[in-house]
Amino acid sequence: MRFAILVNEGPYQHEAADSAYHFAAAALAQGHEVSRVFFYMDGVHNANRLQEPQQDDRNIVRRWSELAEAHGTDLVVCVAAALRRGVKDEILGAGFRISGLGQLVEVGIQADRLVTFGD
Amino acid sequence: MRFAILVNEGPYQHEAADSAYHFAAAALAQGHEVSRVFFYMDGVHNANRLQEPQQDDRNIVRRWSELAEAHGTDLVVCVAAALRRGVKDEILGAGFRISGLGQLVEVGIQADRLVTFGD
Amino acid sequence: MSDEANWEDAGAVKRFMFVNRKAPHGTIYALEALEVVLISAAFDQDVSLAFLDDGVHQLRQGQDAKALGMKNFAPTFRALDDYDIDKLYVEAESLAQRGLSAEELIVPVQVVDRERMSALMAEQDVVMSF
Amino acid sequence: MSDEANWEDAGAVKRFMFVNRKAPHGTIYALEALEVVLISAAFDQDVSLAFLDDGVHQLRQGQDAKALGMKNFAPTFRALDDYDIDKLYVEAESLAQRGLSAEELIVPVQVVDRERMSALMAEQDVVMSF
Amino acid sequence: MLHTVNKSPLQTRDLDSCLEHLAGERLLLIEDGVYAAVAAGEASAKLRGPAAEGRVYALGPDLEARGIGHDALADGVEVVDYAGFVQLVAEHGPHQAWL
Amino acid sequence: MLHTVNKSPLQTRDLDSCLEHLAGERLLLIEDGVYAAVAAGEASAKLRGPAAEGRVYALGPDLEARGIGHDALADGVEVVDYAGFVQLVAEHGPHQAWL
Repeated sequence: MRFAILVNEGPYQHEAADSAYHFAAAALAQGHEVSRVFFYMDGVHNANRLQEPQQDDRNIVRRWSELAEAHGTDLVVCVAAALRRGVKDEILGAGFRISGLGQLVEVGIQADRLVTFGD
Repeated sequence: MRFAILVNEGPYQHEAADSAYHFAAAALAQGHEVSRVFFYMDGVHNANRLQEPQQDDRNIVRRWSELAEAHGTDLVVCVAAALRRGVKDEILGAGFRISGLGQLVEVGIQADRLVTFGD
Repeated sequence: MSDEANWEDAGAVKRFMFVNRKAPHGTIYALEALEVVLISAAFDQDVSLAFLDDGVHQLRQGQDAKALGMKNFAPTFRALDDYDIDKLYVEAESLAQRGLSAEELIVPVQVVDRERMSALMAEQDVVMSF
Repeated sequence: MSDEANWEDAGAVKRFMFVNRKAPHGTIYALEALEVVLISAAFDQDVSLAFLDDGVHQLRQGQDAKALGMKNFAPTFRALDDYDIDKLYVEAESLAQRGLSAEELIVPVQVVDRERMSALMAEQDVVMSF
Repeated sequence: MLHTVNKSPLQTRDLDSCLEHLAGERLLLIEDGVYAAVAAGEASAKLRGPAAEGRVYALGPDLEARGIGHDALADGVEVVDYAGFVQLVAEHGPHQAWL
Repeated sequence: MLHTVNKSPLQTRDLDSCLEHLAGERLLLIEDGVYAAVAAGEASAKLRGPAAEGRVYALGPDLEARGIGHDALADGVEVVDYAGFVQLVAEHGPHQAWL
């Protein structure tokens, strides 16, 4: 089955970014496809590669990058939300790309299920 | 009277960052001192100078920088919260500095009032 | 728009519901939900909007966020009709709890009771909740 | 620490209360509140912690966030005593609503009723709410 | 002490909890908290006691942003602007935010 | 349809609203939403009907993180892991998050 995921909150502040990641990883482990994760609103902060969490904490941006690398999942950051918050190409993590909101609606049409995580 | 302000949420997502700014501006306009604004948790995203809101929207990082420039208010970004979220010196707005949580407790002691904005 | 080309190839038409449950201005959720609705118009899907709980506050007339330096996005609801998005469902119980009537809203809506709202939700292919 | 030097010059001792009203893990508020409490120990103020509403969940025993890759910060409450922070007030009504008793908590606390909690809040010089 | 509530009264329990601890202190409604002050809304009844004693305020710019006219407010609720917010904190002591 | 609630039932009205619209559908409690499933808590009574029909689930890793043992759960609530979450969405159709 083909899943798409919408993430509306940033890393560390809310559990939403963690829940979205764990859901994606579990879907992939079951052999499903996760064709796209769309980062919207504060969700765009997930893509900031400058993140340096403490040693004993998870690295949220790296986790997403590794997931994209391993499974080809398309990590799309909403351009308008990102510009407003200062998430630019120069600080974007590996595997993320910046694009328009159309990418969210498109994947909502194409995927079998859209799963939303937010606050 | 000497005020200090604590901001726990980032720009644009929650009104907290706006409320904190308008409170600070109003206190200064009345002749009070706003000795420090401390940005904690997602509040650290206020300091990202890469923010580029749309033309008809407010520029939250610039607004803080101008306030600091005009009134000498100390804009302190929590180092641990900022590292974790990727808010580094290289993307820090004018007038902001990164320092430890001790700066929050210190100003809580020194100021006459500590006013908190968050979610 | 390349997005459009893609889905048109697939030929799919899905029932999309945008569920609005948050008040405007306190968070950006309401504003950003409307942005997605506007974009969705370009994809010729079967789009509807649901307003319940504090989401009904989004449709209050007379909102003016100028003093806060924030956007007045409520008038944009009036533009939805131009995009052929005309299924706006508002829950009667949510209005009543907040002392609002449909006449006080910024656009014409269909007021439905809770049971009907639940049924409408259950009919969708995609639900985006904000 | 230069921070300490500054306030010691001023000679001030203030009553600081940290008000914890949010559940742990769903948001970072609870964890970050505890970080400020630990730092505040270095400033020799009159520090107390209040737990009410969902904040009482922070003190549940047996929390284990390993499977989520998140920090287990609850054991840190046990360290507060080493920093001479021993005023932990927990609201009885909040415990009862959640089916919790003081014996189930990770550290010894003073259980107070709502009226006493209100009085304690009103006695403070600085309230930090999380 | 000045208490603030910034959440809608029909979405979270923050207003309820604040009122349960308000005792004789003052309450300022800000952000989405201002919806509580709408007379026609269910939540305004909860404010009646403290409002009658002149201890409940609502932030004007937040009311305007949400399309709530002053004539729609519950009896006894006083509207203040940001300058008034600053004065309330200055005069009535520590700020407690019910986040 | 699979509904999820991620907020504590004593902090927000999201669970209440979800249950008012649940009809015959399924509910998965995640994040702070799992507190609703604690039998000794006030909110668990609200789940009784759908739980008795086997339509209420709680996410295991979120229970563990919060120190809630499976023996503390209300009758009829089924614990699932993330794989189970994926299966629920796959089998029961569109996801609706009560954010």
